[in-house]
Amino acid sequence: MKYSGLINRCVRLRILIFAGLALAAASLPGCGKNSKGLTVAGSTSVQPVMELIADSFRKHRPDQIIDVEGGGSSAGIMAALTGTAQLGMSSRRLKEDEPNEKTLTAITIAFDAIAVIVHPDNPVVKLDLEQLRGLFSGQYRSWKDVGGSDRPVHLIVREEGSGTRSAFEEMVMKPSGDGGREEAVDAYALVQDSTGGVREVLRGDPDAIGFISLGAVTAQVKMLVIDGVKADFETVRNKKYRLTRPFLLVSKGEPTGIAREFVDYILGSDGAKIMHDEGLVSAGR
Amino acid sequence: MPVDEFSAKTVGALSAREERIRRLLLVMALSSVSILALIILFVFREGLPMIWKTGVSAFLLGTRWAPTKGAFGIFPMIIGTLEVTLGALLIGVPLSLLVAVHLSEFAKPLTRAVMKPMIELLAAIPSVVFGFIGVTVIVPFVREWFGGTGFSVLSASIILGVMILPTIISITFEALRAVPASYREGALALGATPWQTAIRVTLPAARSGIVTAVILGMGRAMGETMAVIMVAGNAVVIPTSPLHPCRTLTSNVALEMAYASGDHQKALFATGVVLFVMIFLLNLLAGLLVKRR
Amino acid sequence: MIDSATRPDSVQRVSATATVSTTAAEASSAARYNARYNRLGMSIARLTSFFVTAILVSIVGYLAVRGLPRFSPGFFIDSPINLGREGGIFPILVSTALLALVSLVIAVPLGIATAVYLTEYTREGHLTLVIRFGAECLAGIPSIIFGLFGFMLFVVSLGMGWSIMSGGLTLACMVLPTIFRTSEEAIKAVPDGLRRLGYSLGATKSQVITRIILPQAKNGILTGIILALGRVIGETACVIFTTGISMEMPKSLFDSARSMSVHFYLLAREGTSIEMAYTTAFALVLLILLVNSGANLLMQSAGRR
Amino acid sequence: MTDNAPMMPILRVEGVSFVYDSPIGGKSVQALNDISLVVETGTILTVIGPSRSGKSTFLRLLNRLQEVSGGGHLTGTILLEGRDIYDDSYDAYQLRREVAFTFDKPQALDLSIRENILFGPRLAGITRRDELDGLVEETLQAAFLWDEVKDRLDLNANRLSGGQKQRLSIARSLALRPKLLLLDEPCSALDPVSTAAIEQALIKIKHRTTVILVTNNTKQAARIGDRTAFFLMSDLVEIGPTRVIFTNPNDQRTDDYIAGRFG
Repeated sequence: MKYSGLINRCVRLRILIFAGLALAAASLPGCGKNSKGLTVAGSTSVQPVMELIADSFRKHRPDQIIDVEGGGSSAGIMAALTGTAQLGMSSRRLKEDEPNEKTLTAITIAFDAIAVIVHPDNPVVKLDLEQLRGLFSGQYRSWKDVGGSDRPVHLIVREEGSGTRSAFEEMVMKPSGDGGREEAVDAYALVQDSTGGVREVLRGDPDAIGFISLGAVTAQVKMLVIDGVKADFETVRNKKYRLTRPFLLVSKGEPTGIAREFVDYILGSDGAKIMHDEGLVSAGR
Repeated sequence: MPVDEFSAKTVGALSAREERIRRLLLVMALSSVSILALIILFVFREGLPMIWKTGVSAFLLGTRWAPTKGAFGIFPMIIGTLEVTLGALLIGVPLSLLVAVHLSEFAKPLTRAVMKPMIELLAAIPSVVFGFIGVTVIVPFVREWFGGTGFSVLSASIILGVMILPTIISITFEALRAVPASYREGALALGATPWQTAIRVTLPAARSGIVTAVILGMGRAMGETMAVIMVAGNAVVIPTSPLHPCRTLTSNVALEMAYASGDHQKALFATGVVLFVMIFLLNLLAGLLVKRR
Repeated sequence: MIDSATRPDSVQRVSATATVSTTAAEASSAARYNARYNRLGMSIARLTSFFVTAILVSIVGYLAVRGLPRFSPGFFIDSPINLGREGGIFPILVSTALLALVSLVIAVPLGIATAVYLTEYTREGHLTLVIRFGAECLAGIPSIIFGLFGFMLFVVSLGMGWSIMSGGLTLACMVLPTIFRTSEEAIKAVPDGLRRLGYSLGATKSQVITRIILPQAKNGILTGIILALGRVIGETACVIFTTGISMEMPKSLFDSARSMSVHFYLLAREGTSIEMAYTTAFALVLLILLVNSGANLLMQSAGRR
Repeated sequence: MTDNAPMMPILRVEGVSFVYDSPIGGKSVQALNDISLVVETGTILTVIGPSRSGKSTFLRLLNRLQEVSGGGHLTGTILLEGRDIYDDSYDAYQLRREVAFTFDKPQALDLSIRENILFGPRLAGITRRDELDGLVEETLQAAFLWDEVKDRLDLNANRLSGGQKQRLSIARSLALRPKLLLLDEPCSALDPVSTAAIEQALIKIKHRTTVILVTNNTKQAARIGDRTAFFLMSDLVEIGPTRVIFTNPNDQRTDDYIAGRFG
């Protein structure tokens, strides 16, 4: 009976799977990932460059398995806390309300400049911090107010909590000097959840303005000069370009073994070179 | 002596096997039901305390959403979700009904055999692809023809409207096919034209199936995440015109979950709770409408 | 000529107080109006069907136009190079298949077993109503919530880390309600007469289920499984949180991996390479086309023995 | 009303009453009260009576099929060759092979004609090819269906006409080699030609398989019933040789029913 045989096997199959499922769930709490190789997880801004460094590190140490995961800074920090990953990537300083951030050690591996970008056809070339704050707080509604043509301003920002956005808010939306209250980003600003998303919107909308990692700037968008300083490797290294934020690696206690070796590799000349190509300034020598 | 479906005992080896199979099915049923319960509990355990902490009305009716600065108001997103879902239905339902009626009542068997699988394929295209086509095609189109940034309730409605077409079409099609031929013959016998028959007789007869189809389509539209994020603009404002950007409850969760921690993450779960309740009410509505037949 | 007995609606609307009998002229103008109205209606419906099908063809066509330049058989065999800007997607293809396999191997038996138990072994009661209702609500929950559930449970607390197993288990939880509900509808559709016929031939309850009910409900159950497979293959948010994004070839179910939809999402959204994104999307749609038509053939052949 | 017949009875029913489980809160329904009768081996007992007289419920109790369609409470005993079929030690599934049942609506499994017939025997564990093929031919011959289908045995059974399907279900039941065959109004949906064929089949098989036929067609009972039982509103009014029941019954109500004065 061909079809009934199939179905009977299905009953036996179920017993097999159920046993497998129970076995898998029971036997696993212990071993987890760290028993074989190194897992680095976290911020999607840090992940691309970390992937490239891991690629070259794998050539250097083929016997080691390096697994680079995304999921965002919070997921990375939690993974480091729970040991799911030895190294967590974050593109923002640890926040006070993060649980026991005392037990996490943070290692700055690079500085990433935040470039303010507009559509290539936009006549505006430079802005100072005050104008930038005016634009993003919704005070200036038209490009005319900052020396551009009489076109409405379309703001593009990253989502709440993202490293790029919190760094931008700290350095731009807070009036420097008199320590005034941080102005809120205009509610009508469009929100995109990734560097590519911001750039994709800007590529298509001549009236848009946004901010992304320096490394992510491509020919399709134009980078503005901020406070008279053009963002590049030099101005970031000598801190003249002030819109920068650190890329951090966090781990529970000092990284050891393969994790230590990988961190040294990142801070070393090989890591620095790869970071330089990606528009980052290494925090190493 | 009770004579009942469950009292029919077999004897010897056969009964042992029957009992083993029954117990295995029971264990599997319990495990899958417990998984369902586990997920619901997980969402409520994470999300509910946050709603009490910010106060139900403050959370549901608050208009300022700045989680990193302690402001948790999701009213704009509730409105966003409702507007986008309504927009999707306004586009999706009429088209679906027309297509379903055509396929089930007027189409020649050949066209039906070709079109139906192609429409079902529409259901299999991942939402990310829809989202991406939305950004590259629909958004510029809306920007040129209607103005604004293009990222708007309208773009989201168009994309979702297309995405829910296959769901509503196939379920409505099945409902229409289930209407006995005698209904149609009765109407035709009274001199009704094929179009009148379809609209005045067959459609009303399949009403409960159509309601289920629309409700399932609505559920799909409300639950959609990726495609909406890419085209809706995600600004936390109450959209007063279809050209304004908006953020739906699901996009809010997906957008910020990666970087949320502490209260922010719990607030996103609270958004999940609100979504669960809205879908719960939706299904309740569907249940009532269908039974009322 | 329509005789006066069948008063077309249009005439009623024209004069509500008109007597029952209509003049010949009045009736014939109504007939012409109806005929035109009918042709108009049917052509609108036909036009819409072609329009909707055209939408599909244009989507697949758009993907093909943008995706074909970089599309070569090698695309399916080689591994990605330089973050996926070049090379093929073989490891990603394998990961997607493994992910779908793990999730369906867990969700299908569980879903069908639950459907069978609730329809055959329990009487319709409050408990079955609550379970069915819970499943329907869960089917509407956005996948990101499942993503985080999977991350917290499988990745972190069960220590499986980012792996195909965590992703598979999470996706299984996500599609379980769909498979359960579609299987239940299919089993309920089997007429009771067939069950009694089975019992009258000496079959035990489990034999009635495996030899009469399941074969009869096979098409409905298969549709549920295809829907679930479509959703698993198309999932991104939830997979990123549980299976990760590593492009390496997974050596075991506990290695992290990247599915095709996630690959498309990252290439397109991060702007790593738009062309490769389209190529991946085109390959994905081809894969789904294959799966769907394969399943349809299976259902057709199973339908008419 | 008990009945004492000389031959060794295959079935003895003593004081059987049956009450349907009432739906939550509803009134419980007395389907049968205090039925006692005996069925001789190798005969056809026809059971007549108006609808809702409990005759179908009675039939379903004889091979415990009533459990499948609805719960209830049974008192009294039913002995098949001396053994109480509701005793815990009795295997209900084995009972249904010894006491076969065909339904009023012609029904077929979504399988070929051959597989329909072999469904029961395969469950019973018969695997030898020749034995199975023998069963197919023998039962189809007995049901007068062999000539019509002998060269299309692999056709899907649902393609058959109503009359053919009903004869197929008789063949399917006979394939279990039952001691007793129960038929619940088998010809209610059939044309006279198919009805005649089925009646012929029952007469031919009765010496090997005792038959209990529930029918609302009194003429059919008169034609083929060796003995006839008359049920009215859950009581067994009268049972006896068909000739006696149809010419001068003891009870006036039987006469009224047969004459068609009330239905």
